Amino acid sequence: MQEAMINKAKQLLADGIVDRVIGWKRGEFVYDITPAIFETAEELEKDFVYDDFTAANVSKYLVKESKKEGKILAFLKPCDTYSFNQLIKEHRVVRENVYIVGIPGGPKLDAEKIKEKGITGILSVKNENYTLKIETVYGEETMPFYEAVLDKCASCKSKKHMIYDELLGEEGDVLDSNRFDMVEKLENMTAQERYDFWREQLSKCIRCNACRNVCPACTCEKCVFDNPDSGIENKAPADSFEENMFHIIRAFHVAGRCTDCGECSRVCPQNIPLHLLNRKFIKDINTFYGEYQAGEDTTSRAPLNEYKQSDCEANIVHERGAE
Amino acid sequence: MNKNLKEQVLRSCGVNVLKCMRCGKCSGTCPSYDEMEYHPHQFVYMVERGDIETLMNSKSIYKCLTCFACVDRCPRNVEPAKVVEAVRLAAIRQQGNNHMNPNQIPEMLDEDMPQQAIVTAFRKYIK
Amino acid sequence: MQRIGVFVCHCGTNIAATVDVKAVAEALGHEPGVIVSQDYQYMCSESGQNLVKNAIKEHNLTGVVVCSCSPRMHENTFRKAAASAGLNPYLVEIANIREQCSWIHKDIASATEKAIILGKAAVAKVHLNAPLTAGESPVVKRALVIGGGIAGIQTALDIAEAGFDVDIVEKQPTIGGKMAQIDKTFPTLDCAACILTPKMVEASQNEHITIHSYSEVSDVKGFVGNFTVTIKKKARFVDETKCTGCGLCTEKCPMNKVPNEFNMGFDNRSAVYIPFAQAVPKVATIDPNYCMMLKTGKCGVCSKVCSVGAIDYKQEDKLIEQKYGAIVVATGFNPINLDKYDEFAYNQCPDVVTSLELERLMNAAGPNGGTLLRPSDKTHPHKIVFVQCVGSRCDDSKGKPYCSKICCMYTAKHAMLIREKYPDTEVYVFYIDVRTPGKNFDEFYRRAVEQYNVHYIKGMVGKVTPRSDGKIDVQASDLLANEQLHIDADMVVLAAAIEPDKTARPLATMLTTQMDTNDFFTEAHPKLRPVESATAGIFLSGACQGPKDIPETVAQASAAAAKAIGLLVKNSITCNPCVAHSDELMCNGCSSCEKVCPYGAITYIDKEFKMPDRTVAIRRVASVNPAVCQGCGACTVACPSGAMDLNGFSNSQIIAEVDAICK
Amino acid sequence: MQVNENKEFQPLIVAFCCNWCSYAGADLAGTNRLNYPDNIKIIRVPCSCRVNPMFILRAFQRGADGVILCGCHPGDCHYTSGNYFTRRRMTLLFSMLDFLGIERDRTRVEWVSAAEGAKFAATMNEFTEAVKKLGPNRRLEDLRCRKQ
Amino acid sequence: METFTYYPGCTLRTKAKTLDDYARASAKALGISLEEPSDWQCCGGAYTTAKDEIATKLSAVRTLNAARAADRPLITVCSACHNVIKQTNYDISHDEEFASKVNNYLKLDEPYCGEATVYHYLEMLRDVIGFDELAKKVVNPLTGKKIAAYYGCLLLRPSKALAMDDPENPSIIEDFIRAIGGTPVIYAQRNECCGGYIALEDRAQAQKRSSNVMRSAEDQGAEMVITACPLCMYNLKKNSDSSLPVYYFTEILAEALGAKEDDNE
Repeated sequence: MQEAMINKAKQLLADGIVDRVIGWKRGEFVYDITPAIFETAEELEKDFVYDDFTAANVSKYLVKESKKEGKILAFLKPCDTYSFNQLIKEHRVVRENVYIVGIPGGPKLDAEKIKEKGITGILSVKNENYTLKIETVYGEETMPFYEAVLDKCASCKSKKHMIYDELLGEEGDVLDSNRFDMVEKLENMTAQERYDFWREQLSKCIRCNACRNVCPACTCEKCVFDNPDSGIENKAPADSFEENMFHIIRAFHVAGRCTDCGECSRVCPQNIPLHLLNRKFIKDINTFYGEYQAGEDTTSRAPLNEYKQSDCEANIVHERGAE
Repeated sequence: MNKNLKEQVLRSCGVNVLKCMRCGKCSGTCPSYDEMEYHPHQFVYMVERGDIETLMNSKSIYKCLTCFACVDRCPRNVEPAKVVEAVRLAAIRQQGNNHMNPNQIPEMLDEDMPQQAIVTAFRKYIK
Repeated sequence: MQRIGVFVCHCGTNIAATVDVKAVAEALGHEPGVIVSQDYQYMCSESGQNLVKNAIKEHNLTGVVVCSCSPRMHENTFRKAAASAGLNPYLVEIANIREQCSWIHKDIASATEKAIILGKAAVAKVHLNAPLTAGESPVVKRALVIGGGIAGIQTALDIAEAGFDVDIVEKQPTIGGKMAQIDKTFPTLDCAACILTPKMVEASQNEHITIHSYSEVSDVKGFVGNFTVTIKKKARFVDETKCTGCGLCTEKCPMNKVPNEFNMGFDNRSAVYIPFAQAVPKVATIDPNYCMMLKTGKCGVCSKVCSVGAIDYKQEDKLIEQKYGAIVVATGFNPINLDKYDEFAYNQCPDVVTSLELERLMNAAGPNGGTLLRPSDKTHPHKIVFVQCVGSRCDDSKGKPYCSKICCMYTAKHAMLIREKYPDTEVYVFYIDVRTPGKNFDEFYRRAVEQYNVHYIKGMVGKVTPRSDGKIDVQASDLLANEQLHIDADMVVLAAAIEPDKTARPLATMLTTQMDTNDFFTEAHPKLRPVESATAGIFLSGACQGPKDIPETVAQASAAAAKAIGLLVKNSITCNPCVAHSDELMCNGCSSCEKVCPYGAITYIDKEFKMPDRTVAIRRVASVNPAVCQGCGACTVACPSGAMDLNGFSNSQIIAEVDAICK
Repeated sequence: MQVNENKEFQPLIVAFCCNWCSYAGADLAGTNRLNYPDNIKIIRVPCSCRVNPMFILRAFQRGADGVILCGCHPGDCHYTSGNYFTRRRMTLLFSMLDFLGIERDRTRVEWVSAAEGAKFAATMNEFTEAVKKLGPNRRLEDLRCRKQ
Repeated sequence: METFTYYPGCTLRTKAKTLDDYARASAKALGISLEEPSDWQCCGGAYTTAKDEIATKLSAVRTLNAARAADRPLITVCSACHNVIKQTNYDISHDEEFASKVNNYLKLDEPYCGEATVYHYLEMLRDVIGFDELAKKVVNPLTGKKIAAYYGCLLLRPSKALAMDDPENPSIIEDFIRAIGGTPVIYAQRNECCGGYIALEDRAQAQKRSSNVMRSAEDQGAEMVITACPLCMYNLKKNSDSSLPVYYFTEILAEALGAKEDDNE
């Protein structure tokens, strides 16, 4: 796939259809893949990477990039296209300035999960019949492929691209995922258990802002938490309240807009399952107001920006389930 | 007034008798009006007042044809036929209060009478 | 540095009996920024107000907190007082220590404590109050009236009388509406045409009134004082300016079997037609559904006979755009379709008619020249049954839940007119209740019973069965006699419920006005603002707001006109300054705020921003029109970045109050 | 912190009331001298839709034990639709607080019209009782703000 | 060939054999296969509207469950059976309490909650085959015949549950009559009761009702009346003072399709 992508990018650059390419580059380690801009065929040849560790969603970068002069080529995985569509809906990207090539998505790998098996010094990985062959500085190791898959890919919602100018590879389908299982499990706990669970998780938060910075829905010109005038400016979680506050407000701000791309949890250095907060909102919205998938289209109203006279009352929260 | 009986009838028919605006359309449309001592609108009103026993003791409860004309034409969606049905059930459910005895049936029959009529009559008259 | 004055009112003993006002004044005097804190018997009295005014001047105050009754009571009083002392009126805050403290608590200690907290919250808020100036927005001195029935005509005449230009948009070829179809009017029995047609002529001749007949409103933009409306003038294939209304074309048109809607289909008209003799404008219209020339290109008779060359088969719909300061909605009503109620055999028997049809059958200009004849065989009916409440007062699943209001009276009128003209005709009226609240109304109904011997029967018709001998079997209940009746009638007249015109709902969407579930326009306040919609600059006239008879319609029409005139006489309108505003630097341009704004007050502009790196970026940002915004604040919560804030109730002000209360 | 063992727990409750219905309803409760606890402190907002979830969290942070939001009945909003948006926002916010294990009964939305003074008082009595039962807010407080 | 589950009901086995025979013959001619469940029971004759009456509705639920199991719509012909089964199906899908009580009684493998589709034979003609298609298959059109459709009460009401046609302005049988070449006669009493089961106890009342209906039809110039109900048939024929012929709609359908003779062999 990487080869095909490089060729496609080179061709589009050569034909003058695009001026720049957003792709990925390798960092210090083999699993350390970050988005990068390429302007020439040489740069592409040299640094462009697309492999099983390439999970980063480049949609958010297009908020800035698409406002620059010229056209940019973006390779979008199915999940990324949802994010991109949502950004179009919110007028955050200039659609005309982006040439989208849809590429097949994951499952992508989680280096942390490989390391958890005690495998270090990773040099390369290869998926052979769902067995992961890992070449390390200490020799070859193997592990079942699916045990190394990113959580967000394990509960993939769709293999279908919502938007593209051109497609590389086969188009997939929207999937029936099990993504709400964990939310449901938590819902079925007692309030005390839920409280304990989240205290344990959120107390790990170091407010590195990685979740906010990676989130394709968090594209505010200025975040309320960085704004002294907002009344809730908050740079570090000085108290358990602030840990809660940050994540509740963040989830609320993206409620109805979050496409469930899972990047927040992927990048969290403390491994807090932040996506569960977003999924809780998605699940509630689906139950209360009808199925809604942000990023599926560019025109429908976000659930919090519309209403029905027949909507349920807020006390539904008090009436259902176990306390 | 028998409060329990009223509640039982209201529960059984599932009708909100308070919706009635007393227009009398049910009685205007009822095909059995002339055969009845108490008429559909009276059923609704008397149930509202709790005067159920009077209705139970009246032959009117066996005169409703269950044609649902009052149900469909009631402007207030009150469904008087359901009230009649509930009062009739309250009556025949009482011990020994069957309206008809199976032994009476043969003499009522003629050879063309479809059994549908008998089955229905059984439903209506006997518990 | 803030210089805040606190004024604690005793309200006689209303406050002072349960709240230690001195202690409150004392405690609040220690709050940061507070430089004067006083208490007084009646702060709202003239001397109380003077106390406030003098303190403002003397201490050069930057903010005022009055601890008194509800702001709903005296906020304006103290704002005016502040303004007269040279302090911006929006720098005044009220702490409600009467309704929400002294009146509901008994314990002096805890009530005093609570009053102090409420006062502290007000002080905290006033610290952040900004001086606000109410904006102004110019008013276009022209009104639009949508609908040309009696409501629209009356409104237009009244507005024109005040010297303002006013346009009437009417979808039919003529103005006049339902009243033009009515024979006589209750309770005086004068002829509808005799009192309506002079008004129609007056409207057409008034130099301030422009009538757009055969036209529809297709788009509305803008806001109070400054609406831009697109009107579609439908092609009538006749040049209005040339046509003299001579009617020759209508006589010569070979396509003369078109059901005449003005006479409820009881007779025919031609494809080119003038709805009725007194039509305004008296101009022919070609019905494209029937005209042979338009359908097949063959005919052209009307064009040949027209001496002034007014016929124009090539005419097309025309859009005109016009600016208005005020809009009056007068879209009226229609009788409901009766398909659902065919137990009354309306679809089966031509002699079962609606009341509006009866109006035409009895009208001197109607199909029978005023002689009441059965539609089926043109014979004189000797027994007529009237059925009331057909489709009115129903459960939602069965019809309209409301009382149509006019039926009792027009039925009494019909019954009386028939008995007057044809004493040999028996008239029965089946009623549930007879509702006659109106001047001379019950007297009128009693006359029908006592003088004209109309048989009023309490009960309802259950089934109507037309028979081949021409009679109609009417089966009904007589609740007072406890009997089921069968009447051999010659005619049955159904008082069909009335409903708002079908065009009302799409219009309401264009106007961003509210409607109830029955599609009647909702007034701004059911008692105190009955002719205004909740949307500023849009007024309601006639049956579009609820069932109404003619006198009520005319009264409301004039009231709506008065409200519209009240707006048009102003050169500009003062806007509520407590409106939303967007911080362009923070705005993402995401459109969330626009989606939740009930007034369409938010638009987006592309704006250039100088970036830190000296480049210029063009960003889409929200812009609030302060003349349209009503200040609800829905947008402030929809905005994820907090760019949107609300004057007078800003994020920081509310948070300051929360903090003060929770401290 | 000093706790007076003999004194019943007195919760602090913030009530956000829309100017047109609920605030007027509170005034009516006052006019009719209908008692409700002084634990309730009302903040006036133009419309229930002005209430940002942020304000509610802020109140809890600063030591409120309960927050109640009152607005016009659905369909009666002075601004047409504000309370419909409120309803969705608060449903989701309360559901999220519940998901995080915060006691459900600390938050509530009630529709109170300008004519419902009695309902306002009854609601406030009831809500105060419910919050009293829960005791002080410990799960969503900022320890630094705790009263000494 | 489309297959449906077919519920004849007990009267069609005895007094109303012709209604059944012609329904089957016509279905065959129309290329429809009717499959009868092996163990159907009587529908109960009349639907009891009382909410606290469960036992009398169970047999209808069994029939509906059989149709669900076969995964085919259920066709009924007799108006009474149709009424009972459709009302049961409506209530079980709209009244949770009723549904749970019924399912507690029946202990089916999978609770029945109104999943089956119920068609009256006429609805099948209208909605599955289509009257236009039916018209094409007519070989002996009843041209010029003035036919009065008698709906009675059970086919139309309660309209909320039956949802077959407009209860005051029905057209399904009239359209059917047009499809087979006849001329429908509209008369006001077409949706009024014939007297129904009252014939058993109070023949005089049944006579009054039926005569009313027949007179109204006669009055509007009908040459024959058609019905879908054996009890209506009985009352209109036996208890009215009219001599107007009454037929089952299936009989004239079979005649129009030329299926009448074949079947009677």
